[in-house]
Amino acid sequence: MIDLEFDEQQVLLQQSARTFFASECPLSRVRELEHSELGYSPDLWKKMAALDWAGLSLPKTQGGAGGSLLDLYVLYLELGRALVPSPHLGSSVIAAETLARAGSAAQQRCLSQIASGDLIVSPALMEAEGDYGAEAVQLAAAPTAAGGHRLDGAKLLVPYAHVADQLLVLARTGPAPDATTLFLVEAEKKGVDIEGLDNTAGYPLFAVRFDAVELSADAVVGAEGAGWETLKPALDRASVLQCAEIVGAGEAVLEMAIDYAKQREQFGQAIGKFQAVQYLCSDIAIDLHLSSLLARQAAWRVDEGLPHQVELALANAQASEAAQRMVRQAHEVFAGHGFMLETDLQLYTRRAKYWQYNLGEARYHFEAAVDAL
Amino acid sequence: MIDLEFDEQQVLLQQSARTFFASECPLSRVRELEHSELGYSPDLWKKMAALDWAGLSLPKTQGGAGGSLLDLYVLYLELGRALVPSPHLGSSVIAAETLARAGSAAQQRCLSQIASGDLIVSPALMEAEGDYGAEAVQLAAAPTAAGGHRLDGAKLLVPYAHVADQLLVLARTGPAPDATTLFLVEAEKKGVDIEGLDNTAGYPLFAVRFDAVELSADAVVGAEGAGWETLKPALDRASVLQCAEIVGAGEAVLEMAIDYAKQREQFGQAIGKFQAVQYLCSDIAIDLHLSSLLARQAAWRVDEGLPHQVELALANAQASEAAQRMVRQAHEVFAGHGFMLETDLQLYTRRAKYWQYNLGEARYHFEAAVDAL
Amino acid sequence: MQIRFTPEQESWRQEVRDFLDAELPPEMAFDVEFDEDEALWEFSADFTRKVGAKGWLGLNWPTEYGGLGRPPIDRMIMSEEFAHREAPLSGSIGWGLTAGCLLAGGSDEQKAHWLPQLGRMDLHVAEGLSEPGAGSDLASLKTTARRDGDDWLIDGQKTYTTWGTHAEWLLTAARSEPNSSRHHGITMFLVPYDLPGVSMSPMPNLGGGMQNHTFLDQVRVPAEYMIGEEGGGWNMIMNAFYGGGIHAAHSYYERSFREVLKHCKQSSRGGRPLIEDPLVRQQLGRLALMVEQMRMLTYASVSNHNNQKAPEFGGALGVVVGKEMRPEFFEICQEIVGPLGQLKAGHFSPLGGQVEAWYRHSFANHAGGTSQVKRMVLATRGLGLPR
Amino acid sequence: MQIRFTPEQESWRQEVRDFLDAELPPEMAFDVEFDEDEALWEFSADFTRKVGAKGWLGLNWPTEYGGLGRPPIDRMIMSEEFAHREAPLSGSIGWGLTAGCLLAGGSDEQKAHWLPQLGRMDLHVAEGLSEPGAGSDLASLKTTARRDGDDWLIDGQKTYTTWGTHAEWLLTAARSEPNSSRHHGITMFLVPYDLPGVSMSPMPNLGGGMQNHTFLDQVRVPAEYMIGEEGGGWNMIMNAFYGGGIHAAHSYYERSFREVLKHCKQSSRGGRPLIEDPLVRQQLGRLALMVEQMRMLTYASVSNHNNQKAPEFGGALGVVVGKEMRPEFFEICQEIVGPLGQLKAGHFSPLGGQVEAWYRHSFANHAGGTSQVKRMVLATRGLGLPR
Repeated sequence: MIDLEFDEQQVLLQQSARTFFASECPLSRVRELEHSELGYSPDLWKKMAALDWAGLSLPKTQGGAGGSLLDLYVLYLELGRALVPSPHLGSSVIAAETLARAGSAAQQRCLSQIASGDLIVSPALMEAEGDYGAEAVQLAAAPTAAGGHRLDGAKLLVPYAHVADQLLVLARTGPAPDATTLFLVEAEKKGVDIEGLDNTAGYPLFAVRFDAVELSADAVVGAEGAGWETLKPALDRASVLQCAEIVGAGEAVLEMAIDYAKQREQFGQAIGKFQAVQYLCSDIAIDLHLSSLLARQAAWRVDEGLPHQVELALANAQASEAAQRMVRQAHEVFAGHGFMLETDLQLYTRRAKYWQYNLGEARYHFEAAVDAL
Repeated sequence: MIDLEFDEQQVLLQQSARTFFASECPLSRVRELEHSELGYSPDLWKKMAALDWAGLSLPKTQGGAGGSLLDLYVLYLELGRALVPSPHLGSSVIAAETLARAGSAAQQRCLSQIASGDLIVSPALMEAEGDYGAEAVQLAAAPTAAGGHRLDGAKLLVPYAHVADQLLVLARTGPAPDATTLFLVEAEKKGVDIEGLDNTAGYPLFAVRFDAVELSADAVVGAEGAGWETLKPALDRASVLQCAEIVGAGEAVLEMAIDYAKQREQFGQAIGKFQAVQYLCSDIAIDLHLSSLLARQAAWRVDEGLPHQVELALANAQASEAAQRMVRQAHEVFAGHGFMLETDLQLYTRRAKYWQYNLGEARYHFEAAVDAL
Repeated sequence: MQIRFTPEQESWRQEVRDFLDAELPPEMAFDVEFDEDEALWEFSADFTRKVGAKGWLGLNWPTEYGGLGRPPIDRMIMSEEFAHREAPLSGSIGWGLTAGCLLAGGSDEQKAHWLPQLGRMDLHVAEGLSEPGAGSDLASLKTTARRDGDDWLIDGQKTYTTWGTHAEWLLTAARSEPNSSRHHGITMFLVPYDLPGVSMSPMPNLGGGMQNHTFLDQVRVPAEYMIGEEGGGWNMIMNAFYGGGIHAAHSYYERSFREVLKHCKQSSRGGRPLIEDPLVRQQLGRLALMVEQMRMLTYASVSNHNNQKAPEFGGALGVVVGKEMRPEFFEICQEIVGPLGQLKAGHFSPLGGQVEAWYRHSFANHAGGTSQVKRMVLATRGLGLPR
Repeated sequence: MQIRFTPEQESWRQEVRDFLDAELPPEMAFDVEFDEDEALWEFSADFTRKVGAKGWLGLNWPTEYGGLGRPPIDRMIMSEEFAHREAPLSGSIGWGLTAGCLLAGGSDEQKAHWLPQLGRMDLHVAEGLSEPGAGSDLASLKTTARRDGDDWLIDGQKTYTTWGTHAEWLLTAARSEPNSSRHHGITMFLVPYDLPGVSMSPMPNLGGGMQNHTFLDQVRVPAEYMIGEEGGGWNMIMNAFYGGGIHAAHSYYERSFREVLKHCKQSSRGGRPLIEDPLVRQQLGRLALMVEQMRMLTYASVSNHNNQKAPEFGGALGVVVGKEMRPEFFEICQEIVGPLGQLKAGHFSPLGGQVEAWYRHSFANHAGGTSQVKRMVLATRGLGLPR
């Protein structure tokens, strides 16, 4: 059976998410939040949690809703369409799913609080060289006499570090390329220092410095020396959701471009009648549709426990490039008008730059696909 | 002074070449020659030589006309436009110029015969891995007791080997990446075996096998161990002429595409009125104009003895890619009609595939440019 | 959401594979569109008749017309397997396009008469739609059909007639209503090649195949050779093109991709396996992406059919992607293989010269209309932009 | 054929460099189009007046109007050097566009009156051509100018007014002939901002700069502020756009390329200098190619001017290349630098945040008409395809 449609419950979830965000987080609110102190709305986040979305994919035993990746997928379509800023991807997906699968009983105690929106855990992965993957990790975790570790170094592009209660930190514990270990670190701990990073998207991203941060032995998540492997399943899942967010935003961008092309007149006719503009709009439609097809396939394969490395990597490569191409073509449709901050298009354009690189750019994923072939 | 125009003599040379090839080598003749036994016309070649073109860039003291690279450039524009098959690039440029600069007095004796069109020397550079450059040379030249060398191996894509009197062979004489030596080898020599290579362009290309071919010490051209360096100046010059050939052909392709777009009607109007077709034609014009500008600059810098590695490499990268893009866009203009062998466009399309790779494809030249930056 | 084959579908796939194992020696795999070798052609016709004898040419047709009444996904599975083996299935203008026209607009009698013969490939049909002045704009065709007693007199010129030299029938679109224009007044005929007034001149193509100009000089065609209704030609053609079986275009690319990948694993350049070259890896990744894009476009068609949903984007998006991908895909194959990729089959040719052939074939991406025209359909019908 | 600067030109280049060494501290280099810092703006205006005081704003103008009468290549050399230093030259709507209009169609009196002031940047002029409904299709502008006694009454709305908040004059195109359409009946004015009826609302842009809506509500403008002839506006604008000085667009790209190249030589990734990454090398090669393409397009303009040849391809080819290259060029810069390229200036930002700024600025490639419109000009005027 080949059926690429969402099931009834997913359709309902998508509809209710669209309705919810349309009223709770219209683009005017997105604009306000970008310039607000926190960069997101704790209030909205709590409401999302109340709808079970903060723990959507966590086991019911951990306070979650036991949803599938495809369930999350439809939620992310709407998060993307509405450009909702929230700590969901880092906290509810990467961190929570990793802890649910590999955390100690003590570490898992925070899961119900994540699901209720009361606690935020931010993953800290990237560093100064800007590369994605275990090999790029240089933050040192040296063994201490007390049987724990001491962290020294810095993590970059850490989302929502300013409101995180805990940080999920990938650190180097050996010279082999993949000798990394994952740690759960209280954000308030002595030696942890946070600094905002202004960025294209206006997204809450931070540098987190670790200056001789002492960790006890129970801070290790999963097996020591297997940090990347411990994280990998959740990162894979999160990367598919990153695709979904791009697809949802792409739908909004395509609709905007078509509306503008129908309405804007130049040379005595709607510009949408010009073949050049028709090409621009159809370029967006093509990228959008292909991104959607590939990402849905990847989500489904992950849910089914089928082999998925190739399909997942290709879905990411497609979406990462599409994120840029779609907004570029839309700007060609809008021309000078799209360059004005008053036009909503630019909100998508700036966010797309973050998405393009988040959880691996196209180059990384093409490599990963060929590795798995 | 910035002046990108050819001088008066070059304009005259170009005009006479265009007139000459239009009458002596129209496209109908090009079609015949492709399927003739030799793949070119010795008669036409003799006539070209009689016009001083076979020795155009050789010193007057060697029977040449003492022309500059820009003089050759305008000739190659017309060779490209008319798709003239001839051994000129291999024999009159790569081989003759190398011998004129680095050959022994004995080796230089053949130059006047090259200039008169009575003798053909073919360079044998490429091998089974298909890479351009000294590093890819594996054909072994082992020292013999007699103080000479013995060649064992094969060269591929050797142009006009079937009518060559001599072969200019780049062979490996040491393990270091660039430890190659250049040899002048009689084509009739025992152990030299030639085999035709059917190819997209229908161009006379050959495999030349060397089976224990014994060479005396005087077969070495230039310094032993410095084969690539000995060849390099002539290869550089030839690569600019390869650009010129692409530009000349591109002019013809653009004219064809514009004519067809004006004349062909679909949906009640000339297809050239559709913006999509206007884009295709303007794509060709852009590639053509940029290729022309960059190649002219490179030719002039070589003539002036100015540093030119970056400019030359970029001109080649541009032309190599343009060769493919221009014919692809033209085929989109011609649609099904262009796929028929009866349409002249395909003659250019097939030759463009040879040109794209000849003397280094874009990847090679981008590398070379960055090396020199 | 699921992408899964049922046990019945998997056993059908196995049945197809078993058939191919038995009937198609690997050395007889070839691209039937671009090979004019007579012996190969004979093999291909025999092979196709064997497929027909199994009922598989009309796999999706209703059983009353000699079909097997199977769902589109079975046709797609068969198409995947045939493409993976490069099975030389010839005569698709008959069992594909002509049958599609009949199924779209033929009377019961016409279907009962023609379809069983087409399904066995008893009839070999060539395409007579395009004209020198009517390519992407097929509706501008000028060939006329004029009633004369019980017969029709057909007059005009057709072009690009693929397989004309092997065919016995010409599927002909002609303007049967005088002074009609565009989509109106077009009627379809099957014109026997041996009627007086039919002649051809050959047009070999860049791919290595043979197409033809076909001239119809006042050809007297009996009324029984009209198919569909008088004046109903345009609808038949459109529905035959757009409503035909689901073809596994992705498998065509997948086969090439696997060959190139194998080459990269087996060959080295500069002392390093080609597969370890970082640039080659990116290019392989791009090829793999294109295969996956095509696969998912095919699967979307199957899914839409299963869910009785109209195709997205006016049905034009996949066509545009396919047409625009083809040159790019095979150009990347050549870039990976390098300069020797310009060599035709021979001792020194990488992949046995396949890359060279694919390159030439890749210029054949205009049948059924150019990508430029399909982009217009996508933008207007698919996205609702003004015409 | 030659590409060579004369000793006089080289010494002129040195003179420009010496001036920049003296007047432009490296830390004051910035993109004046996209920075709204007041202190920087003041610096830029002072700096520009110093350039004006040397006569260099009117470098190519006839000497009788305060110009230096120098050839276009001298302007290009100056432009190369200014771009290499990212010199913040402001007010180009005045000494560039307005002066261009005057030189193209102003009377001797008008030239004598306005040009010397513009050349010293005594007047700060903003652009009032585009309207909400008239962008690429400038000829559809609707702002009207109606004679009323000795004055004109101007009424309408202008948009995208760059530098409006700093300007004292608005270069205004208005339809002075009632019921005229397209290219006819357009007249140019310099409208003082302090006249009653002139107002603005700000429009910040993605690049970080400030543009404006400008409203002209029955503004009474004295006849002396009309420039050129009544109804001669369109010709002036076109000739000002196309016949302006030769600008060294390549140096803008070259400066960025050099910064990225330096970064690649100084930074490492995965224990290897970035410059040794094979993919990065290909991308650097592509950037270098684009710089060279732009350079040669500029030089071709100079060459055509020297040889009194009309620009090739209707003058549109270089414009199209420039507009289409800009997004691609800066996207590649970002790909080279990687994820940290999204960071604005700060401790962790590669290249001090420049890559991030270039990215946003790269969406500003529509001024003077979109590439889509310039492609039409290229195809019809440049290649002779039908309109």
